[in-house]
Amino acid sequence: MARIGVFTCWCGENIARTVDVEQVAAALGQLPGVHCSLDYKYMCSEPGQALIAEKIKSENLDAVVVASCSPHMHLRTFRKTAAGAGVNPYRVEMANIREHCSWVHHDRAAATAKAIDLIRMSVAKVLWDEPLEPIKVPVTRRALVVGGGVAGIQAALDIADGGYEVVLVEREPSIGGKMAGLSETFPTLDCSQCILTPRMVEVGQHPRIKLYTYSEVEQVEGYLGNFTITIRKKARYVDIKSCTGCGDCWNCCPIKRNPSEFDYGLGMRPAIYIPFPQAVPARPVIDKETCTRLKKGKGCGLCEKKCLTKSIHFDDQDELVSEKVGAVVVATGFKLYSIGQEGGTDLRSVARPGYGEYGYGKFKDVVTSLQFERLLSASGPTGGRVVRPSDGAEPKNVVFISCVGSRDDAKGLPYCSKICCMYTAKHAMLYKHKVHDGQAHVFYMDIRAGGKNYEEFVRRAIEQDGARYYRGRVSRIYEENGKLMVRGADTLAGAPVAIEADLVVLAAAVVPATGVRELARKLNVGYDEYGFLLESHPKLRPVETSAAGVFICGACQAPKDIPEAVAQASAAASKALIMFGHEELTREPEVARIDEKNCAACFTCVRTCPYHAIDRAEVLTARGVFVKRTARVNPGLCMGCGTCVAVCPSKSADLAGFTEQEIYAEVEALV
Amino acid sequence: MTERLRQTARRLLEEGNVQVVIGYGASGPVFITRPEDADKLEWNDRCFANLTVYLTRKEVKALGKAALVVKGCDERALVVLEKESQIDRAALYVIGMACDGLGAAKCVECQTHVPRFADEVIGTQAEPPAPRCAPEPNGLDRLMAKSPAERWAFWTAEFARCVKCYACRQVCPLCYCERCIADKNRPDAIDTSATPKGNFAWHITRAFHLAARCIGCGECTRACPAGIPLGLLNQALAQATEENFGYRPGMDREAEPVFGAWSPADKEDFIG
Amino acid sequence: MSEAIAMSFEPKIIAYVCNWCTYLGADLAGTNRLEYPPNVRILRLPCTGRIDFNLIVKAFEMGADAVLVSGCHPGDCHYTAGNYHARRRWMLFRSLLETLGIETERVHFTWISAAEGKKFQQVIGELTEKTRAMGPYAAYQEMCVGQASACPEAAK
Amino acid sequence: MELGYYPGCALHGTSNDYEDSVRACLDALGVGLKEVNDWICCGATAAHSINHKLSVALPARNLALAERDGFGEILAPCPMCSMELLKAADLMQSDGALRQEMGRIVELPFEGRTTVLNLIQVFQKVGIEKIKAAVKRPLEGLKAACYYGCLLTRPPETLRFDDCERPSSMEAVVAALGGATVEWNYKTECCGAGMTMANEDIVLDLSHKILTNAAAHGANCVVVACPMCHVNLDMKQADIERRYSVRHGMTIYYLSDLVGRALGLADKVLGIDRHFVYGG
Repeated sequence: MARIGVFTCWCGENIARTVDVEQVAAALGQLPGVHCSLDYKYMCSEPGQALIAEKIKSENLDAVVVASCSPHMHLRTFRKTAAGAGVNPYRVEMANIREHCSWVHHDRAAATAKAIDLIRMSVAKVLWDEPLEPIKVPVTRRALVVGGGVAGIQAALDIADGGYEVVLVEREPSIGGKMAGLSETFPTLDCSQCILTPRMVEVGQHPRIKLYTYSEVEQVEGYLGNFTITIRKKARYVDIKSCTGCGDCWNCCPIKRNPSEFDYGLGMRPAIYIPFPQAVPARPVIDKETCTRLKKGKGCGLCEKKCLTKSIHFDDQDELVSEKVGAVVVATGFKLYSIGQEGGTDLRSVARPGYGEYGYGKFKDVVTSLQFERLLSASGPTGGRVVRPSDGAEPKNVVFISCVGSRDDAKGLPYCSKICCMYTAKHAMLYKHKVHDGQAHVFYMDIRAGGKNYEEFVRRAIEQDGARYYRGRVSRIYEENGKLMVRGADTLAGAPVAIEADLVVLAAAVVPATGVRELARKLNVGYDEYGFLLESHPKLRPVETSAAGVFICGACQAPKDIPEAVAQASAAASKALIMFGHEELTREPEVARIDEKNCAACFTCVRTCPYHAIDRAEVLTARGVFVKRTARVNPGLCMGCGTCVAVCPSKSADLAGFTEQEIYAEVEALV
Repeated sequence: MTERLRQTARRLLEEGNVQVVIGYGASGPVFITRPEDADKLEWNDRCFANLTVYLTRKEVKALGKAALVVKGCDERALVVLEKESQIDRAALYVIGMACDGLGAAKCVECQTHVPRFADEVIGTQAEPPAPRCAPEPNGLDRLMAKSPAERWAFWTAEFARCVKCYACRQVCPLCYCERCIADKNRPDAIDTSATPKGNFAWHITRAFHLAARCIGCGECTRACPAGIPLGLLNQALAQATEENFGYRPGMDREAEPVFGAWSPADKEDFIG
Repeated sequence: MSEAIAMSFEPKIIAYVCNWCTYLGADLAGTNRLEYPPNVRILRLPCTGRIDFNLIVKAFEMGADAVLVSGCHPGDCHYTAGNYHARRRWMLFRSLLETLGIETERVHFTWISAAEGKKFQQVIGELTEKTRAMGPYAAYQEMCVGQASACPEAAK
Repeated sequence: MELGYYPGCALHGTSNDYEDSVRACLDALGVGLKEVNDWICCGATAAHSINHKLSVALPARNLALAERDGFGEILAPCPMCSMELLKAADLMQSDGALRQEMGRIVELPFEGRTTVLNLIQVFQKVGIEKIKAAVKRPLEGLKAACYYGCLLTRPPETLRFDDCERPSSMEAVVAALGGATVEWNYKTECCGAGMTMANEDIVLDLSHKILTNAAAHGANCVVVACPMCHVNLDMKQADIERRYSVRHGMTIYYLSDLVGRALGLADKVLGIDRHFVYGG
């Protein structure tokens, strides 16, 4: 016979005013299984909890029902109390006779009757409640960071400096990301590489950071605290261990004129190359698309002959390696929206018209903002001289167009890319610093300069460096006698503007990096219609995701500038460090389970589970002989929604804490 | 056709590609394990039964690799069973029978006279298949033409005759659970006694467990000793499934099953 | 049925709600002291995805005159997709109920978020009044007390 | 193939040369045109700038008439007409109430069964390959600047035709005729259209820019598929030349003119001889 204690709370007057608590307590006392039933002014108060604890001991209770407020308010409280007094916390139920009863009804009789019903339901449930133990999940105190841009670098260094190992995976041959290619950074104009490269070197030399460049995440298995990551090391054709980065190979390579990825096609590189001088690792890679030897399978091989350390291997193959980690930080960053006709196709199911009228890709002297960064950069293809890509002449009139793709639901994307206003002001400023007799023209929709010293920065561009700002859009750009005719509107002057420009810079929208959707699916992280990763709460859990143990930072979550990306990276790192502060993690035991004996293995639950927490498995005998197939829940992944239970025809799936038996008992208490 | 069927069966067994041929005999299904017994196979107007039901039975599985005689209509069950990973299609030899209709009502509207996924099809379909009986006026339309109250009265009367023999369950190729929820009494989700209450609970459950799965072979109706037109419930659900999801179970091997998936565009005009 | 009975009749309503949206919506109704009829009995489940059709049948067997099923709005599910899966099941389940002649207006589906205390109050108020007007679900309740035809003597 | 035919006011007035040209060359391609019986004005600019309901009702009636006459497709050679017709059709498709109301106003039902085509789309229906095959006199020496103006491709969500900023469908047709085309910058600029009555200066200025840019890119003629564009570039060309004291001497063809010529039809039949700038 169960020994249930029912504790009805007055909540001062809150409940007692409309519910006759004595009558309730008396009525409940009559129920079979209820060993003692009493009421008290404030159950959640110290003496209230003491009373419960004392009764548990003196009456030797094995289950507790507290009739008071919402379980969202105090279930934890009372579970702790009960546990302290020796009752399994999951054999504690609450009947919500305040929010759901005394506060919403005035008729005392009716409210009292309802209260009794609600408590009877809880008693019926607690009768069946199984004692549960929190699930203990061991933690591999090791983190994977995906993406070696400034955010990934920050996160990796923070975690490594926190004393734990980090596996950093970067798709490109070198870490550094977009920031490595920037000239100077707003609003301070300090040189991007000067502040980034030391951090890159730190990563390269850090004893606790294992760096995989030119590699991608192939597969993710496991769950919170216990991920197994398969990493694809793409064939580099250079052994970066023995290679000294002397440069003989790329200096002797005859295939010199390939558009450089790092310079966004403005500069050239050999078939064997390092992306940029400060690359980490400072080791070359062979581009198999352009290398004669790799294309033909014979011939050339000059670099191989030249290489003193014999580090070049044309027979190199992709390699799969496996790493065990406990937490994952995603920092895959962004790319620029493709401005041409293909416009939004990579962003939305509905193709968007794009901005063909700007002639990007058609006119050499219409460039993107990132290309312009390379023109400004001292380490860029022009050594920092601003010139026209078409003829190398110094442009005297440069037009900057902001919001190309941003804030344009008709042709581009509805959201604001956030960084363009600032870097466009920076561009205008740096251009003026380099071409004193030049004139910068900026077409904008609004100037969004929220941030420390940001507004002041933009004013400087306008007032000191004389950039001309036109509030309006550009309708079309076309070539006319060697110039770019930029036709637009100045809505403040209420007049059309036509500018004969030498160079046009398009501030293209920020969109998530290629392939982020695939990665998100592997990690079971949500993403929005544009591919930006979803945080689990926009205010309170900004770097967590729906997948436990996976954190996000930087522009993969939304467009951000460097300071924000770095701050968020440290936040994500600290979340990982918090996890690593424990030997093992405890999770709520209210998760699903499968009665494997009766599972018909139709695997509807496998297809249904929102967390991919159910696997196809086999039942084997002790000696490993195959008995039958079955679905099997991974308690580390299960979040306890119970959707599997509803879709299971034989009800072989059940949910601890809300079992079929417990729920039916509640309903059947309502006779 | 019968002769060719027997030849095929004999061949398969002799070559040893299969250990058992499941087909129609003079009276009910036969499980041929020896070539010499191949002549026990029949193909005639009485081959109603949907033999796919036997594939998921332990005893049958125990016989080894099977060759199965199916009609185009039964074959849809194979597709569903495959989707629900109940059968390994590769480990099964399907002998398809081109069928002009067996004179049953369902044969008149039949759109799958010739099996589409069989390893081997015997016979060809007469063009056009000769209907051997008038299409019976659609029972479902007649039912739905009634008022809800009348429908309720209809089913109460029908279910009153149910004795819970579960023939509807046993004969259904898609009712393959190891342990049926109806046989569970903790919790007692479905009152096991053959009371009106228990009968309603059972038939609602049976029908809905087949929602977006039933291939409409009609065996449940045929098998019911009390003559309850159980198939109507499945038809109604099949109709709703096609209207809302354009999904017809067992027709398309690639199509994603309705349950276990969802779309933000799913209609919800009934949700307040 | 006559006004008199309509007034004397108190509908019995069973509500299956998800823990994260509708249950909290009901809590908010309480916190804001939004009064509604005391006829509803709320069962807390983690997610609408957990709510099985057998529970709805069971509710009627227990003498419910109406059943409410409610959870998070599409896109807001605490478990990302439970409510979407539920929505599909309900859609087809309703057509089954219609075929059986079960009074579908007694099964009410709705989305109520944690912020919609007001909506919770309205839904309960309206459902209670609607059910009161429809009267007790006599058809189902009478059917439930019926005896097995297999053994007629049991009727005695 | 037989199509419904909605001439619109222009083709029965100032631009009857366009109608001759369209009828002649489509006839040569075996496309019969059956005029929508009892058609009325599409409303053009006037209606939608003063009265929205009227601007829907006028095209609505024409669409309803076309449906009544059982036309699956109708050709409206004037882009203004086809745009107004398409716009009205879209509005009524998306707004049931409006459709009802229009039904009452024009006293004819509308079900949206008729699709509206512009001239280029009709050529595409005939098939570029088929046209290519039918060519008798390839247009050697022709260097055409294909001019689309504002309305052939805009507004894109209504027209759903070609690329609204960088169209190329006319070029495809001209190429099939053995003619060359030039890449230029004023393809989709405005010629001033109706302003030709209200404010001639604007028209002269805009049209002058268009002709200049075409010439600058080496065109020896401009091809249009719009009566209004033709009026402004052809009829007004003399005024333009006078005003800017330049010599354009740019022949302005309707697309149908070129197709007709290539098929071997005489300028007289196509009404080309009635153009103001006519080199012969």
